[in-house]
Amino acid sequence: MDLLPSADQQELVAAAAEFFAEQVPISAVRERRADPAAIAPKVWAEGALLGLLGLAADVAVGGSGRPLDDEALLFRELGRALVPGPFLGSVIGARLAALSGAADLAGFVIEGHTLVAPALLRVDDDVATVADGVLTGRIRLLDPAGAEYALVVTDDGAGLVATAALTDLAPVESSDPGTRMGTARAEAVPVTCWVPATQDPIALRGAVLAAAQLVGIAEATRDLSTAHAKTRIQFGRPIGVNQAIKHRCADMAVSAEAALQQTLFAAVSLRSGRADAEFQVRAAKVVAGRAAITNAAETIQVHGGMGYTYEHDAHLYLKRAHVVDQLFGSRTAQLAPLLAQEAAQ
Amino acid sequence: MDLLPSADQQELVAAAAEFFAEQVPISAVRERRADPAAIAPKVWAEGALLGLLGLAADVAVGGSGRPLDDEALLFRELGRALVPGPFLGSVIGARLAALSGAADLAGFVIEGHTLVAPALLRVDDDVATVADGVLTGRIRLLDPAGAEYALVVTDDGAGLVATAALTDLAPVESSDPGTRMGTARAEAVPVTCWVPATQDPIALRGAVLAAAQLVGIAEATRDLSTAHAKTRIQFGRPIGVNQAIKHRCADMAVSAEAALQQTLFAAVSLRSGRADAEFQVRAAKVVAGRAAITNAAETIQVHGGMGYTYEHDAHLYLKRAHVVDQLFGSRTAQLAPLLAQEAAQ
Amino acid sequence: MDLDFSPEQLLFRDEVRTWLAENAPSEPRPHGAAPMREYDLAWQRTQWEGGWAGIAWPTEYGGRGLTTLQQLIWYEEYARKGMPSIDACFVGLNHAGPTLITRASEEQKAHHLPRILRGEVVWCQGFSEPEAGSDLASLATRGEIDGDDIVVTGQKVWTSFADLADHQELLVRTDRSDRKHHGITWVIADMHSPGIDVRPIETIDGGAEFCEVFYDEVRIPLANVVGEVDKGWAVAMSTLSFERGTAYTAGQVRLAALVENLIELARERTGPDGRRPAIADDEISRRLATCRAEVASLRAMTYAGICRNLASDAPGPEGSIIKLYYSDIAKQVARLAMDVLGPDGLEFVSRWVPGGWSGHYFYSYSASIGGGTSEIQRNIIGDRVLGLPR
Amino acid sequence: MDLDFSPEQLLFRDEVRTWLAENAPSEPRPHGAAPMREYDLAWQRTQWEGGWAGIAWPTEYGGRGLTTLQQLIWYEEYARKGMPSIDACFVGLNHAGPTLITRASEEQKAHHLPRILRGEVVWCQGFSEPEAGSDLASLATRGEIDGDDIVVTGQKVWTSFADLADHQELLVRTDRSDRKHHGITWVIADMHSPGIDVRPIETIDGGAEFCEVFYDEVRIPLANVVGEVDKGWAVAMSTLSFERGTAYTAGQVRLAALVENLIELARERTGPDGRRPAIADDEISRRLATCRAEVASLRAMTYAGICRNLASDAPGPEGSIIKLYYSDIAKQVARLAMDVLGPDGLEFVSRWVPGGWSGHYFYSYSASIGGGTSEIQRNIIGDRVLGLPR
Repeated sequence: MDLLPSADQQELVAAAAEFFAEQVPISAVRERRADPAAIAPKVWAEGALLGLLGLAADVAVGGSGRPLDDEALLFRELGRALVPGPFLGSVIGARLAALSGAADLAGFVIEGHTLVAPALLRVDDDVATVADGVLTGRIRLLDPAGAEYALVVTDDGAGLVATAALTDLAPVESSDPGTRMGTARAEAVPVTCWVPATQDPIALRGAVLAAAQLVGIAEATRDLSTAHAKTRIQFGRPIGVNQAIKHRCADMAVSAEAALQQTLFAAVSLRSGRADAEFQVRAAKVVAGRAAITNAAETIQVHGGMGYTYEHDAHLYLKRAHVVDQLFGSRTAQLAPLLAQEAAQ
Repeated sequence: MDLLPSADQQELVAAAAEFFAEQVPISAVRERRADPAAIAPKVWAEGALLGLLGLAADVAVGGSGRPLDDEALLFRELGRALVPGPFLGSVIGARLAALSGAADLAGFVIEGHTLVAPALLRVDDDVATVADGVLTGRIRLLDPAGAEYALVVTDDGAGLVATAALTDLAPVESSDPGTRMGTARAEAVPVTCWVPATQDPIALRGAVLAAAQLVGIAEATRDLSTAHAKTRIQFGRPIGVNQAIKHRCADMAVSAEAALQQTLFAAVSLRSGRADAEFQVRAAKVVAGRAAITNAAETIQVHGGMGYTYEHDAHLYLKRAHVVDQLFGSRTAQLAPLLAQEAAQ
Repeated sequence: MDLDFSPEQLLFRDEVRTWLAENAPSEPRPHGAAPMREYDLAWQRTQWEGGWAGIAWPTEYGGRGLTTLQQLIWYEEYARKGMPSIDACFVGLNHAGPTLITRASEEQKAHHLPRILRGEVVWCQGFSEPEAGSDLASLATRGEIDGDDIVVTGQKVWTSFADLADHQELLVRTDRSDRKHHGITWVIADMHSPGIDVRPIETIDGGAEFCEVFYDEVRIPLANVVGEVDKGWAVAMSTLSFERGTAYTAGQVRLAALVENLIELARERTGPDGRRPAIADDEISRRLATCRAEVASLRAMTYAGICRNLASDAPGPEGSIIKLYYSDIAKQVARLAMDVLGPDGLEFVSRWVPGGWSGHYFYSYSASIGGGTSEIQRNIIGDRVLGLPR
Repeated sequence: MDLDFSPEQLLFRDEVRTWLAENAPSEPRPHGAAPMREYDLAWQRTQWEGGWAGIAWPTEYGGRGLTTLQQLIWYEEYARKGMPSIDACFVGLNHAGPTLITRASEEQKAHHLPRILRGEVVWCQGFSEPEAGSDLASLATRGEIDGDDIVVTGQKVWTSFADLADHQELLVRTDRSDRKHHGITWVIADMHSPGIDVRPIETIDGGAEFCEVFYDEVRIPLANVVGEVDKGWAVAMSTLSFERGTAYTAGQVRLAALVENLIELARERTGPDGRRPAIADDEISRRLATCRAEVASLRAMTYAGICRNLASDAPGPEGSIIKLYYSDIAKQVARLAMDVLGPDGLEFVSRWVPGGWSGHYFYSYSASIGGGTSEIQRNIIGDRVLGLPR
C-alpha cells in the first residue's frame, strides 16, 4: 500500500501546473469574460498536445494509458489553477467513445478537435430522461461553445448527444465567469456511445475527477487565505495572529486534507476494483464538494472587503466550486446512494 | 408597546432568585443525587408558600392572577438557578384543573400539596395515545416522586392521569442528576381535567414557560463561560483574550439574547391573543432550545477539563437543557407546525 | 410588558398604510447609476411631501419628532408593501443625518438636514481605506490645515454610491502623532470638489455600488468639520453604533420577507429527490422553519432594542448583537435558497429581479463584511457587552 | 499509488484474523477498577504470548519490528472483530513506550519496554496540572534534586487510570528560572512511592478514569530521568505528537464502527415523525451519510499519514489535523445519535453497554478537550503546519 504520489506522478503534475500558470493564469478568466468560450481555442489545442485530455485513455485511441490516480492528480491541478474549459466533459466523453468502439471519435476528442460539454438534466422542474436510446426534455449545458457533443449521465449509464440535434439553444448567464452556460431542448435526440453503468462505472469515474478538481479548489483557497493572513496588517500585526483568522485557516487545512486523501483513496479504489469503490467515490465527492465550497466561502471572509470584489480570485473559486459540485452528482445527491452502500471494506 | 420587564416584574423576579440562591443552590442537585426526589419536599412547600406555583393562576383558585409574562420571567430564573422539581408540570397541571372546574385540585397543586409530573408519550417505539378519554401505552415520567398526577399533552389537548392508576412503574436512570425519571404503562387509564386545545392553548403556554427556562440556562451558561474567561489564566493572560474563547462567548451572548427576546415576545403574544401567537411561541421554543443546548455545550469546552468533571455545573446545565427541550415539543418537533403557520403578523 | 400599539400609534399605522397605498411608486426602480439616483431622490421627495421623511428626526430640521417606534411602524409597513430599497438615500438618512443631529453645529444642521429629508442630496461615507479596514483608526488619508481649509490627500474605499453622491462624511488624519484614535477629523466633503476621483469597484454579485475615492489636494472648508478638529473618532463611533442598531430595522424586515418568499419557492419547486415539492423534504423544511424562527427572534431583539433606546439616549454596543445575528441569518437564508435551487442555482439572476436567488446568495457574503466584519462585531460584544479582557 | 497489501501483508492479516478468532476473550470486560486492570493486563499478556504485542516496536525490546502498516492492519482487524478497548494499557503502549523507544537510555528501555508488552505493568501520564492545562509549559510541580533523587511536590490532574497504574510518565519543574520550556524534566515515577495520593475525578459521563494525583516530597531516583534534567520538554513533545498521529488509529476504527451501529439503529427505530423509520427522514439520513463520508476520509487521512511516516521518522504536526478532525466527527456522531433517540436520549445508558448512546454523547465532550483541546490543535495547525505568525 502506498498513498503518496510517486516521483513520476509529481513530475507529471508539475509539468501540467507549469503549463497552466503560463497559458491560463487566473486573470485570463476575467479577461475572456465576454468571449463565447471560457478557454482560448489555442490553449485548448496546446493542452491537448501536451496530453491533458488523454492521460488515462488507452494508447490505442491516442491516450497515454496512465492510471486513474494520475488523472485525478491532473484534475486537482485544474481545480487549483481554476482552469476553464470542458475538460471533465471531454475526458469522460473520450472514454465513452473508446469504450463503445468509436475509436476515431475518442481520438478527435483527445487531440482537442472535438469538444464535449457536460449536460445537467434538470432545468427548473423539467427533468430530461434517457429512454430507448433517446434523450427527451430540457437540459443545461456547461461550456457549450464549439462543443460537438453533450455528455449525458443518468443512474443507468452515460452517453453523448450531438449538440446540433438540440433545439431552443439559449445562452443563460452563469454565475461563474469561467463557465459558459446554456439551456436547450432535446426532442427525442439519439444518444450515441451509450455505456451502461453495469459495463463501466463511468459516473463514478467522473465523480472522482470532479472531486479532485474540488480538492484543488479547497487547497488553493486554503493557500490564498493563509498567504493573506501572513501579509495583511491590521492593528499593527498580520491578521493571522488572530484566532478568528488562524483557526479558520486551520479548519480549511483540515477540510482540504480530508478531501485530498479521500479522493486519492477513492481514485485508487475505483482503479483497482475494490469492492467498496462506490462507497469511497461517493464519500470523496461529498467531502470534496463541501471542502471546496466552505474554503472558498471562508476565503472571501478572510479577505474582508477585498474578497468581495470581482477583481479578487476568491469568488471565482467559490463559483467554480458550485459548478463542479453539481457535476456527476452534487453533495446532496451523493448522500442517499452512499447510505445505501454496504459498510466500507 | 413595551418589551422591557417593568420595575414590578424585576422586583418579583429578584425575590424568587434570592429564594433559589438560599434554598436550592446548585450544589443541592449533586447532594440530593441519591434521594428519591430531586427537590426537598420542604423547599417545595416553601416555594409554594412564596407563590411560585400559582403566580399566573386565578385568584379564585389561590393564585396571584399575574400575567403569563411574569410567569415566564419566573421560569427564566428557575432555569438560570437550575432549580429541580416538577414546576412546569405542576403549574400547567393547576391550570388544567382550574380550567376544568376542579378548583380544589388546582388549589392543592398551587399550595404545593399535590404534585404533577410531566409525562412524555414515547418510550422506544411505543407511542401512547389519548382516545375517548383514556390514555393507553407506555409513557416516561419526569420527577414522579410523590406526584399524584401525570400531565399528558397531545396535539388535541392536555389532561391529567392519576399515577396510582399506572402499572409497571419502573425507575430508569436519568442523565440529568436534577431530574428523576421512570417509565410506566397506562392500560386505558382515564384522563381527567382534559382541556381541548380548541378551548385553551395549554401546550403553547407550557412551551412558553419551557422556553423561558431554557433562556435562563442559556444566560447562566453564557455568564459562567464569561466569568471563567475573565479569570482563568493560561499563557500568562486570561483566556478571554483569545478570540477562540472571546468569540464563543460573544456567540453565546447573541443566542441568549435572541432566545430571551423571542420568548418574551411569545409570552406577550400568547397572553394578548395576537393572531400569530402560535408562530411566535413555536419560534421561541426553537431558538431557546438551541440556545440552551449550544451555550451549555460550549461552556463545557470553554472550561476544558474542568468542564468535563461531574463537580462542575456545566454538565448539569447541558443535561437540564436536554430535558426541558423535550417538554412541550422539542426543537425538531416544533419546526413542522411552525412552518405550517401563516407568516408572522 | 405589552406588544400593543397605543391608539395614536395605531392611527399612525393606518395613516402609513393609506398613504403608501396611494403613493407607492408605479415604476420599478431602475438599476443604472444616474436613473437610480433620480428615482431614489424623487421617491424621497414624495415621502417628504407626504410628511414621512425623518419620522424620528427633530421637528426643527423638518422631521416629525416622533419616536423610533413610529419609525419601526413605518419600516414594517413599508417592507410589507414591498416598497423599493432606499439605497442612494441610506447614508444620508441613517448615518450622516443621525450623526449631524447629535454632533453638528446649528448652522450645519440647518443647512444639511432638511436637504437630506427633502431628497435633494445623496450622501456617501468615507471611512475605510485599503490599509484601514477592520482597523479603522489606522486610517492615513491626510488632512493638512491650510488657512480656512483642510487639504485632503489620500484614498478611501468601499464607499457605497460615491459616484452618485453630493456629500461625503469623511474621516481624515489631521494629526500624525502616534495616538491612533486622536488626530482624526470628521468633515463634510463636497463630492464635486476638484481633486476627487471616483472609481466604481465591481463586486462578486455583479453590483458596482462600492467605489474607490481618490483625493488629490482636495480643499474642504474648516467650517465643514463636525465636532472638533482631531476629535472625529468619537463622532464616527456614534455613527457606527447607530448603524449597528436600529438602522438594521429596514434590512431585517426585508429579510423576513425574503424568508417567506423562499418558503413560497420551496412549495412551488420540486425538491432534490425530483419527485416531491422541496418543502416536503425534511431537511429543507426544517431549515426553512428554523430561518422563520430566527428571523422572528431577530425582530423581537429589534423591538426590545427600540424599547431600550426609548428609555435611554444613544445606541450602545448591543447593536453589534443585532448586526452579527442579522449577518448570520442572511447568509443562512441565501445558502438555503441555493440548496433549494440545486443545479438551477448556477445560473446568475440579479437580486434586483424576482427569483434572483443566486444574486442574493453572492450578495449575502457582504453581510458579514460590510459595516464592520462579524469578527469585529464579536470583538465588540466580547469586550464591550461582556467585559472580557482585551 | 495503491491500496493493495503485499503478499506478506496479506499473510499477516490472515494470521491476525485467525489468531483473533481463536483467542478473543470470552468474558466481557469488567468496569470496576481492579478487575479491569486485571482483565486488560491478562489480555495484553495473551497478545504478547501470541506474538501480537508491539507489532511496530523494535525486536530487541520484545517487539515484532514491523511497520505501522502492519500495526494498522492489526487495529482494523481488532476493531472489526469488536475486541475490547485497551484502556489500562493505552499509555504504556501508545505514549510512554514510544517515548522511551526514542528517548530513553538502553537500561531504561531494557527494563521497561518488555514489561509493557508482556502486560505486567500499567502506565499513566502526569502532564496536566490545575493551572497548566492548555498552557502545559507553565507546570509548577516542583522537582528538587537531592543527592541521587528528585524530590517531587505538587499536583497533577486528568491522569487517566492513575489509580490502577504502576508507573507514570511525569513532568516536573526542576529549574524555576523564567524560561518556561527550559527546566522541565521528564521522569518515570513509581506510583507506589510514599507521598503519592490518588483521587479519582468523576466525569460528566459517569466515568471515573481521570484522577488527581498529589505529590508530597515523593523521592524518585535520578536514574529515572528520561533524556536530561531540565530538558524534558522536547521529550514530552515527541509523545504528544505521537499521540496526535497514529495513536488515534484504534479510536478512529472504533468511530467508524460506531457510525455503522448508528445507521443500524436508525433503520430499526421509528423516526421523529413517529411513523417512518428514522433512516427515512431526509435530514437524519443525510447526516448519517455525511458521517460515513467523514469517517471514510478520516481513515484515508490516517492511511496517508502512515505512508508518510513510513517515509520519514517522527510524527509531525500533521497529527493535529487528524486529532482535530476526529474530535469534530466524534462529537457530530454522538449528537446525531441523540437526535435519532429523541426523548429516549434523556435516559442514561453507559457507553460500555450496547445502546449506550447517551453515555457516548456525554463522553464525546471529552474528544475536543483531552490530549490537547481543539483550540490548541488549531493553534498548532495554524502555527506549525501553515506557518502563520504567532
